[in-house]
Amino acid sequence: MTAVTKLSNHRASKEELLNYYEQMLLLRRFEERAAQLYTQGQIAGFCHLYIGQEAVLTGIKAATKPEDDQITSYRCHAHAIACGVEPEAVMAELTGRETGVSKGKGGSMHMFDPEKHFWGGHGIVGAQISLGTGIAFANKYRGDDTICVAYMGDGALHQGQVYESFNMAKLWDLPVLYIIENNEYAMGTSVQRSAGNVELYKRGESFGIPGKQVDGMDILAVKAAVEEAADYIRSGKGPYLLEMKTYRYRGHSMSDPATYRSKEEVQNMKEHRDPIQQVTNMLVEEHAVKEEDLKAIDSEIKKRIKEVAEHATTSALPNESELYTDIMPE
Amino acid sequence: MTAVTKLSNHRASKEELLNYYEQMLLLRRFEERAAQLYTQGQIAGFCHLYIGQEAVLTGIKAATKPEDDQITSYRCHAHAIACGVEPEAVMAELTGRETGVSKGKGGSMHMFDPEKHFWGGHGIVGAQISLGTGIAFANKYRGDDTICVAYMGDGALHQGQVYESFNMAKLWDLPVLYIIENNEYAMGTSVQRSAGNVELYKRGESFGIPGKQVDGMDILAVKAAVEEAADYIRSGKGPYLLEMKTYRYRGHSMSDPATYRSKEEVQNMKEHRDPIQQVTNMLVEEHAVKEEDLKAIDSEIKKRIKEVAEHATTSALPNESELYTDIMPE
Amino acid sequence: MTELRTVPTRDAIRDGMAEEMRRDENVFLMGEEVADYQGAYKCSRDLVQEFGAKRVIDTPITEHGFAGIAVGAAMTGLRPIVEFMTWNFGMQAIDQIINSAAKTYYMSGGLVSCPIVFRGPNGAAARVAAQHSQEYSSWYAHVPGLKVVSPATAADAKGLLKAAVRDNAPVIVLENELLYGVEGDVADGDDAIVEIGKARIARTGSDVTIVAHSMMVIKALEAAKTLEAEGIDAEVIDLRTIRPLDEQAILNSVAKTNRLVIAEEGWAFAGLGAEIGQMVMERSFDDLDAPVERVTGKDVPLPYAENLEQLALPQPAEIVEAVKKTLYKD
Amino acid sequence: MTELRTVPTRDAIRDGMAEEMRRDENVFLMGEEVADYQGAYKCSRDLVQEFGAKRVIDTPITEHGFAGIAVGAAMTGLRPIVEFMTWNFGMQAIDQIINSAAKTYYMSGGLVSCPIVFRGPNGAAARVAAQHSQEYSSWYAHVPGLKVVSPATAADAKGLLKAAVRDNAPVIVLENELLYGVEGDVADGDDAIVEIGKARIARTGSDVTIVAHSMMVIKALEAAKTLEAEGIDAEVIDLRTIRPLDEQAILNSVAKTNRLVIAEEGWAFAGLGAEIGQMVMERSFDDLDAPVERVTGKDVPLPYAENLEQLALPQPAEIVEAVKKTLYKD
Ligand SMILES: Cc1ncc(C[n+]2csc(CCOP(=O)(O)OP(=O)(O)O)c2C)c(N)n1
Ligand SMILES: Cc1ncc(C[n+]2csc(CCOP(=O)(O)OP(=O)(O)O)c2C)c(N)n1
Ligand SMILES: [Mg+2]
Ligand SMILES: [Mg+2]
Repeated sequence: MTAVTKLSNHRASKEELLNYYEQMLLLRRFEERAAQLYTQGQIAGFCHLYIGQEAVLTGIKAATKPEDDQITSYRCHAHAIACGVEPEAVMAELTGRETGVSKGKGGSMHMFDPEKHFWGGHGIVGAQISLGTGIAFANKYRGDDTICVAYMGDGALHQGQVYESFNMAKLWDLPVLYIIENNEYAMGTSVQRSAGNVELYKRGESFGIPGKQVDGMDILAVKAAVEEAADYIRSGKGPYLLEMKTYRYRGHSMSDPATYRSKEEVQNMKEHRDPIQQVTNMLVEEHAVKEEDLKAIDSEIKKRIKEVAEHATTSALPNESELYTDIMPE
Repeated sequence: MTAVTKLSNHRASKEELLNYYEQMLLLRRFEERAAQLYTQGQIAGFCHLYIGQEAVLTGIKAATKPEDDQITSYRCHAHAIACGVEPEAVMAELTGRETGVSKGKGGSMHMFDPEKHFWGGHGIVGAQISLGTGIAFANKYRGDDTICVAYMGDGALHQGQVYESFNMAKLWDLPVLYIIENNEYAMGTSVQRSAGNVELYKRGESFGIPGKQVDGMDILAVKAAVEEAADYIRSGKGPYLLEMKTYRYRGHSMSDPATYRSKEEVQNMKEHRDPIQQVTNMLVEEHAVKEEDLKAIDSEIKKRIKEVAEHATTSALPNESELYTDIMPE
Repeated sequence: MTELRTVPTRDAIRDGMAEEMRRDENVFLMGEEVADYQGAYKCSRDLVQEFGAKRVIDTPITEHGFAGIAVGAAMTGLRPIVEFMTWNFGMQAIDQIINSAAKTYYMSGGLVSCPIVFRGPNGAAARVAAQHSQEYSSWYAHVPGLKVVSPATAADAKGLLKAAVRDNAPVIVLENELLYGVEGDVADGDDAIVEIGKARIARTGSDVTIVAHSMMVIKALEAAKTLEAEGIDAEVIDLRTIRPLDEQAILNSVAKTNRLVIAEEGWAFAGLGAEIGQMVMERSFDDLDAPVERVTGKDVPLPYAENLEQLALPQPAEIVEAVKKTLYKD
Repeated sequence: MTELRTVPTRDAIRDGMAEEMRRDENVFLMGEEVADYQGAYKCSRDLVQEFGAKRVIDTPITEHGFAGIAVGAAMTGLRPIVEFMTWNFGMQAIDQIINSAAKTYYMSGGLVSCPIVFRGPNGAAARVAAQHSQEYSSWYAHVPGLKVVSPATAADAKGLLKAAVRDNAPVIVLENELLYGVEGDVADGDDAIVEIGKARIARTGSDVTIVAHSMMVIKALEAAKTLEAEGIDAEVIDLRTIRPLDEQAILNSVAKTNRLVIAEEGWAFAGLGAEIGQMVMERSFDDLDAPVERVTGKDVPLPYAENLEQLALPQPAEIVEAVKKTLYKD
């Protein structure tokens, strides 16, 4: 048993927990393989991994409806998969192949699947927050009770358009849930060095938007907080803000050696707060699940990911004629 | 005696009050004449008058040092004059003459006088707030204890770069005093219709910037609040925000019929809260100044303004060669 | 064909929006002062009365944010019309226009389109100085993924706007404040539609081709009149659409006249005239009996003073002169 | 002349900044990750160590705000160097660059200048897709009040940057990420300075002129080598400065070769090639024995897939082809 000590105050059934375990592990194994493929030169450009943050996304998906919209930044592989995009299509996008979800044209930062209510995948820090507010606007305009979950990093939070959006979201009471994935760094800049006030969950207060800080390494805490927030939003009260305290294990992107933090800091997180390990512990300690059963799930996932990688590295490059398609719709 | 009922809780000497009376009246008579010249076709383009808001500026100037920097929006004639630019040069800028403070090239919205620590005069709503934060940055960089007063409207306050600036100003504890001149409207949009949260003075709170609301029609209240804020800033504690509740009597610009508000609303302000009348009342009631003495001051001012207008309408247009000067410094 | 009605351009724009909003409830209008104020330049008169505040939306002064919101809404299938009070303020939002609206269709491999219209006055109005007078046609036309139109007449203002609303690509509509009051004969409904991408011969002629758009069409026609008196028969092409450029219309005319003058209000460097001149050289070098001439806005920020403004803006006399140059008549 | 040292371009840039910061304490560097991280692309290695956090300033991710802050500081006489992590993110700040930095000197009738440098990588890097790959030279060069440089070599990167820091006008420095690692021989101190506004003949030749800047100079030289093997002697002009354009250098070369190809990475429409082609037509029509040809980035947002990216970017083979076209050799 590892050293993860924090156990959630929240409880969940064995089935639920197994489900989360599997989902989070899929994301992690996917990203680990993406890192490998990057190192092998199969993936190029930027490649921002989600490892360490899995509980945020998985908890949010568990607490929202499949038809709720999701939009995020360039750190989007996991978000695409969590929304239901096939890992094959995500990985093939990373390798720039014709079977990629964006036909290989978007790459790591630009993936979309409107049918799955996944709206990207945006490379400009903060842009997704105005866009996501617009998706919420559209949901309200159409009169359905769908909410939009708009993710931003602790660095993105400082962008001006975020506050412009906060103001309009509150003014018009739009059904949008703002998620700060506070993984403590924006590239090499810690929150302490970027924020005049480090209580990020209060950033909506000046605009009338309630906010809460949540342990983003604890999927059950995430789920509970999001359920509450989603209820609030769906009741017509307007936007809500959640700051998820989380951590990314890897560098900002594959090219970042992450020398701005100590090995111990990372190690400490991995050992004591890992989201997957927390669920593992609950399963083993409270639900008497055997470690080998969990390992078996892991093996299945690894097998799947192997196929995914195989697919992504053997699919054809886009046809050259694709250069001039999709510039503008008819 | 008029119906102005609100008397300041603050007290000031007769000399001080006479001084404020004269300064505010100068601004008002100047703007009234500008309105006339606009109607006569001597001033063109936009022309944003300051009438009604005089106590804000005059109180701030009274509470700060001459070497403190000031920067504002397009509604800047009064600010230029209050900083010490000759009314002649301001009016000649409005009429686009070579003797204008910007040689006639800038017009109503673009006046500057670095020697007087007046930094404009900016046409893009909100831009002056980042610029003003930068002036404060420069003051701190140079190590002097000058503060920068950066003015914005209630509409400008929503602009994203304002919050980007708030965050950096707090992060770096810059000596900047943010002034919201809340005159209740941004063009035709009332604060209620533009702000998700109408407590504008709280807009810095999320960023760790303290804020207060001030009766901006009461020059002594303005002065007291600014003195306190300036002390705070000069002590090195960083930025401060003041919301001045004020009112503009005229339309947004000369071309605005201001049909978005009732005549009664305007009339009510003029009758009960006029900043000049408040000072007049104090002088008459508490300092036994005779109304005819005040009238005499007014006559002097009117005479001066007449000369100002004369100057501004008889000065030459810029030489045509000026078209190609001042594009870039050597 | 519906009966033609003579209306000012601002009403033609208004009617165009109203008709499209009646036809398709996904169409809505958003911008500063578009609803209660009826538009800063009254281009949305009575729209909020007819369609209500849900579909005619006053925004706070936050161009970046509301453009982003509109783009997000468009991605989900709504069809926003975004009014920038002037295109100068659109610069605040340019990242959302370029990086989100123009590029996403391509980046998503065709999965996410953005059927949106951005409209507002472009270029110089009257005496509003440098920050309020920029002409943006060459910037937006530079970027693949956008369509750009710039009407000169009431009919085209309505017809192109209607076509823009129905277009599935993002369309930039560059209007002109000085033309809002100019009347023209305008059709209704589908009859009013003007296809994007088709230039119009505003005057047929045989000696020289003058290409222009927006206000410069009026000035080109004036120049043509002067030239006519001198026995020179100029053909004036009103581009109407800047992107996709109707190259064939220009080439056809030049094949006939063998001489070309481009008149544009924008700055010369890498402007539209540069593109058209170079394009004609590439495609019909042998048709040219003289170098292509450009008449452009002078290479300065627009000055306020009356005489300097006149000098800075390209005038009919300069077009006349340029034409003569192509005819070696000076 | 100081001894030349062979250094990678990123170090040349670094050294240029360090030298200017030693020389003038008003010079400071600000941007995302420029201090502790040593620059996202390590162009500011060791600077914070030497100059401290007061003069090498890490900013939050708020381009609009910190550009505005820097412009404000520059107006008071400081000389900021603003690094945009890439110029794509500079779009967030473009209003401050254009409306405040470029126009204020003119609008103030020469009272307020803005000695500021904005620098960062421009154009395509490697496989970073559409939102991270735009080439901005023609946009910035379009605007009066700005100087624009775009170096291809380490020596020019240093020399132009030093000249930019000393210039009293705002200067846009367009670097290229792929060139950061390329080594070159570089002088120190004043000897290193490269005058703004002077092109460089990168290769002399007599049959055709190829004009390029930044990365395209390298590709043009490659093309020239291929052409040489086929008996075609190309002259390659490295513009170095885009604005003010060294028209004379181009005209002199064309007077000799009578043929001109412009190679640029940016999009064609109203790009630099258009300007140069049209300019040459205006000024030396009779020198041209063939139409000026453009080799440009393809008219699409940059795709991620390896093969498509290659196709989208202009390659040496296309320059060769264009040259042959001007020689009627195909
Ligand atoms: C407008 C803009 N500025 C800068 C960048 C470069 N950049 C990409 S990611 C990043 C850091 C973002 O950090 P954060 O918001 O905390 O998200 P995280 O990467 O931690 O998920 C930066 C500076 C960008 N893509 N867009
Ligand atoms: C970025 C930008 N957007 C829009 C405008 C047009 N505009 C000029 S003033 C104004 C209203 C500003 O209101 P407020 O900030 O309350 O200041 P006030 O005019 O009341 O002094 C608007 C919308 C502008 N100049 N700049
Ligand atoms: Mg982060
Ligand atoms: Mg106001």
